[in-house]
Amino acid sequence: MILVISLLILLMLVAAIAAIFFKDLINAVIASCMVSLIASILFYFLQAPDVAMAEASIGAALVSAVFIIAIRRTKRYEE
Amino acid sequence: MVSPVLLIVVPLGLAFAIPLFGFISKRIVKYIPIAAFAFNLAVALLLIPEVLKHPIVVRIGGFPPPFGINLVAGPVGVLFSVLIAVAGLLVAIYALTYIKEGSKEKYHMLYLLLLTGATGVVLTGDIFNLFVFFEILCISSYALVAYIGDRAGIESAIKYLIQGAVGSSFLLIGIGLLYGLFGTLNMADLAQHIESASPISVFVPMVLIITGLGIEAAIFPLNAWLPDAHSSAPSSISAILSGIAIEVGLYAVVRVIFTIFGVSSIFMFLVFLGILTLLIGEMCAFSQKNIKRMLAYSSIGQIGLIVFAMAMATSLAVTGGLFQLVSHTLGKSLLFLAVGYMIYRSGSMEISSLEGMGKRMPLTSLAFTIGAFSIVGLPPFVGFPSKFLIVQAALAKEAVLFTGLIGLVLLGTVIEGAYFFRVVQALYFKKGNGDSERNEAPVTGLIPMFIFVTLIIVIGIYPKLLTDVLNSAASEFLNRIDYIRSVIG
Amino acid sequence: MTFLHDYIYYIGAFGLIFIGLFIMLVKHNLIKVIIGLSILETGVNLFLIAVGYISKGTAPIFSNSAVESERMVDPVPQALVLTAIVIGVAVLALALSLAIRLYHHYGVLDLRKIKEQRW
Amino acid sequence: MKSIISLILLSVIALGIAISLDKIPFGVPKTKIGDYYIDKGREETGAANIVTSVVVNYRCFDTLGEVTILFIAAIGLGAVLATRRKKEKREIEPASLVLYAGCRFLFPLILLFGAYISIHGHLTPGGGFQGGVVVASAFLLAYLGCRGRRVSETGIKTVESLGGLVFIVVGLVGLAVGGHYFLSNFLSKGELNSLFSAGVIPIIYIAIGLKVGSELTGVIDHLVEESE
Repeated sequence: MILVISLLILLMLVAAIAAIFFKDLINAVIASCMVSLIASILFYFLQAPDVAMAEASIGAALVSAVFIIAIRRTKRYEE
Repeated sequence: MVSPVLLIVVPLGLAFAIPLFGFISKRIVKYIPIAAFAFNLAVALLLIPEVLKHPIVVRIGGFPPPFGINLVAGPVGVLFSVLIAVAGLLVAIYALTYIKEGSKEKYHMLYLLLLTGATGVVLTGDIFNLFVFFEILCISSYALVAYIGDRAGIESAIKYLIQGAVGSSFLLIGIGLLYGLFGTLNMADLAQHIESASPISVFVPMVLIITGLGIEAAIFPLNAWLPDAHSSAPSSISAILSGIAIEVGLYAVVRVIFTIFGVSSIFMFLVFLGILTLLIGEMCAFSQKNIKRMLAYSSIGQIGLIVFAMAMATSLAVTGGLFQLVSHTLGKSLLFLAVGYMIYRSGSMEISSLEGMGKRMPLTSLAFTIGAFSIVGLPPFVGFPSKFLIVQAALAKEAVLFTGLIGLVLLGTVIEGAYFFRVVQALYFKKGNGDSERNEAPVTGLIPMFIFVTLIIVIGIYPKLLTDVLNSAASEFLNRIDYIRSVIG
Repeated sequence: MTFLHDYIYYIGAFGLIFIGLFIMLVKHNLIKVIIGLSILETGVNLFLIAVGYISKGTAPIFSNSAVESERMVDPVPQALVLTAIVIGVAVLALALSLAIRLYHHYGVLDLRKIKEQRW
Repeated sequence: MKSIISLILLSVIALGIAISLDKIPFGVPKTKIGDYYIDKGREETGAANIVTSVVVNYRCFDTLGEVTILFIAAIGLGAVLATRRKKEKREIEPASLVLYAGCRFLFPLILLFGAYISIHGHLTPGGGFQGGVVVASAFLLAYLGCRGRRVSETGIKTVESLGGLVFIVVGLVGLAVGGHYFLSNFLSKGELNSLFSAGVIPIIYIAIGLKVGSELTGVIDHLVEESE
């Protein structure tokens, strides 16, 4: 169990670091969306189902949608 | 008996109801903030006599303090509530005709919510609740700074937002650490247990929380956002940001240091930080050509002076600091209000474009002059007794160090005088190159300025009007044992 | 193994916090900075929940069938995080709308090029 | 260069926090408040979900502040984006048939799910916030699938205001009748684990659900409108 969790956390940190390096902002948003999604799984493991639900619906879905709308309105690539 | 919770709930309810009022008539919307703050002022004034005897502790939902959220309406809370209600009421009257562009309904909602957040911060007795109200205050100020929607406004709003958001994350981490250490969020309960932990583990949350709150309070290394935000907001909002928002931030810092942590070891550090903030603010203000930026930097200087006074932590000094805070709110709000219409008439924020305004707008210029004299600290205005009290408190310390520091404070005052007199001189003794016919601010602009001027002169001549409240407010800050006892029982 | 068990959540949470802060300090693209802010907020939330966790606890929800002798995790941090998540999304939405307006004005999102205001 | 300085700064902060974290061991009970809520929460509030009883009853003032913050964000977003709205109408490319039909089919189901989550907040995980977000995501889907359809702004504003007012009015009624405490739980607690229990909690959660749903819909509406 603890190994699965460690692996998830590792994956989450890798996704967060990947968000630093992506030049395509859509990719960076997907990476940060993945961070939220894994965080929501971790909330579930930490016995916080309410928070897991909120994080999955807000952090992973809604925020990413808002980000993508904003990127569509501005510029997609970071120079 | 009136409950202090009404101070927060009634404006909040009115703000929620503004869209509904907007369906009935677009014109009544702008009178709602006036109604809300008139109500708040009445409630807060009614509370004063009772609060001076003993603080009122309100349990939200009826749960006893460590388990539910509670409001503590002590002398400090009520003093700040009165201040917020007075400034809110007068600036709302000013905004009746001043705000012409954009979506007015949204402006009035955000304005009402900003000051509700400020009232919540000063009344709450729970640290997470303080965070929530602090966010209300901050987020509505981000939106209001961007309200005009020009380049400068959007740019400074985004700067302000990013720094503010990092600050609130720090604050939240600090609160999380405190909860992990003590298992409670009530400020009195935290204060009770704070000594049971080792100083080193308490130090980190303290630094994080003070950093988070200090960004809003504009203490020296954290105030990069302030001049931009204050100068590019609409003038009515600049008056509130300078007169209320940073003071409330400062209140939160002082409350956390004095009541929750009760540490005396960092006071010396804060004394120097205050002096540094004062000198940097005044120097930068001196070199500005833009009048609103000059006033914004002058606010930083004044905040430095208040931090200096508070950090001396004697009864006299804290009274002086609070008095200075009141006088700064009155003076700086008046200055921004007066400048608002001058900029509107001349079409530019440069000091040079204000030349000859003494003839074009005599009453507004007079109001500006009185505000400037009060900020500098000339008698018979309110700035004089407050600054005098701080000097007295520093001399009462009877240490060479403090005598030296008070020299620096006086140096700051001299710089302050120099740049304010420069503006006053431009107003009266230089000939403007535009038209010189009289074009006074409208009545709704003049009434609030007139009331501010009256308050400044009346309190300046009879400082005794405030002495009772200020003294008991200072003792509420300094006696944390009494605070804990009045909340926990 | 005990090290992992004791610290892995803290490492994850503060890892996110520092990566978020790093992005905000180093990157110049405004959208990137806001992504950093979102990662920072997720980290703070994870930290708060980790503080409230109790080993072998169950979620703080009573149901008819549950055995009541079990220990429950602390509900307070969960309530705080629910609040913090909503505050976070409010700040993010406002920041993104400001970014859109800034792009209207300047045509770039690079913070180095947006320097109308002097310090 | 800048990144090196940032890294040094961050490691100093990390060191400080590590020292403080040493006193906060993971997985060990640390709090008396949480225990109190778990022991007394069911009697005092009547909710089976203790997180709900904390959010809506013990710490309801935070929740009031929180919906206010979302309200501010929605207004602020409108104020920032709406100042110079383009009036021109552009041809909107319709979505593909599959997406359109899927959205038509899913939209009511998602709304129903959101309502379910909001109403059962005191019994199962979830509540007004989660339900509100689900409702808002239904509208997001509608914007993707049925382009050109708009929710009326008046409707959003009305629901938003009414949701907030219900919250405040429930609180003020509590102040008037429930032993002089704002937001006290003055209705009967009912039987644990039944839908009509926990006094004012379901009412407040429905109000929050409506408010959060309409606010987030408003946020999405403003952003989408601007981007077309």
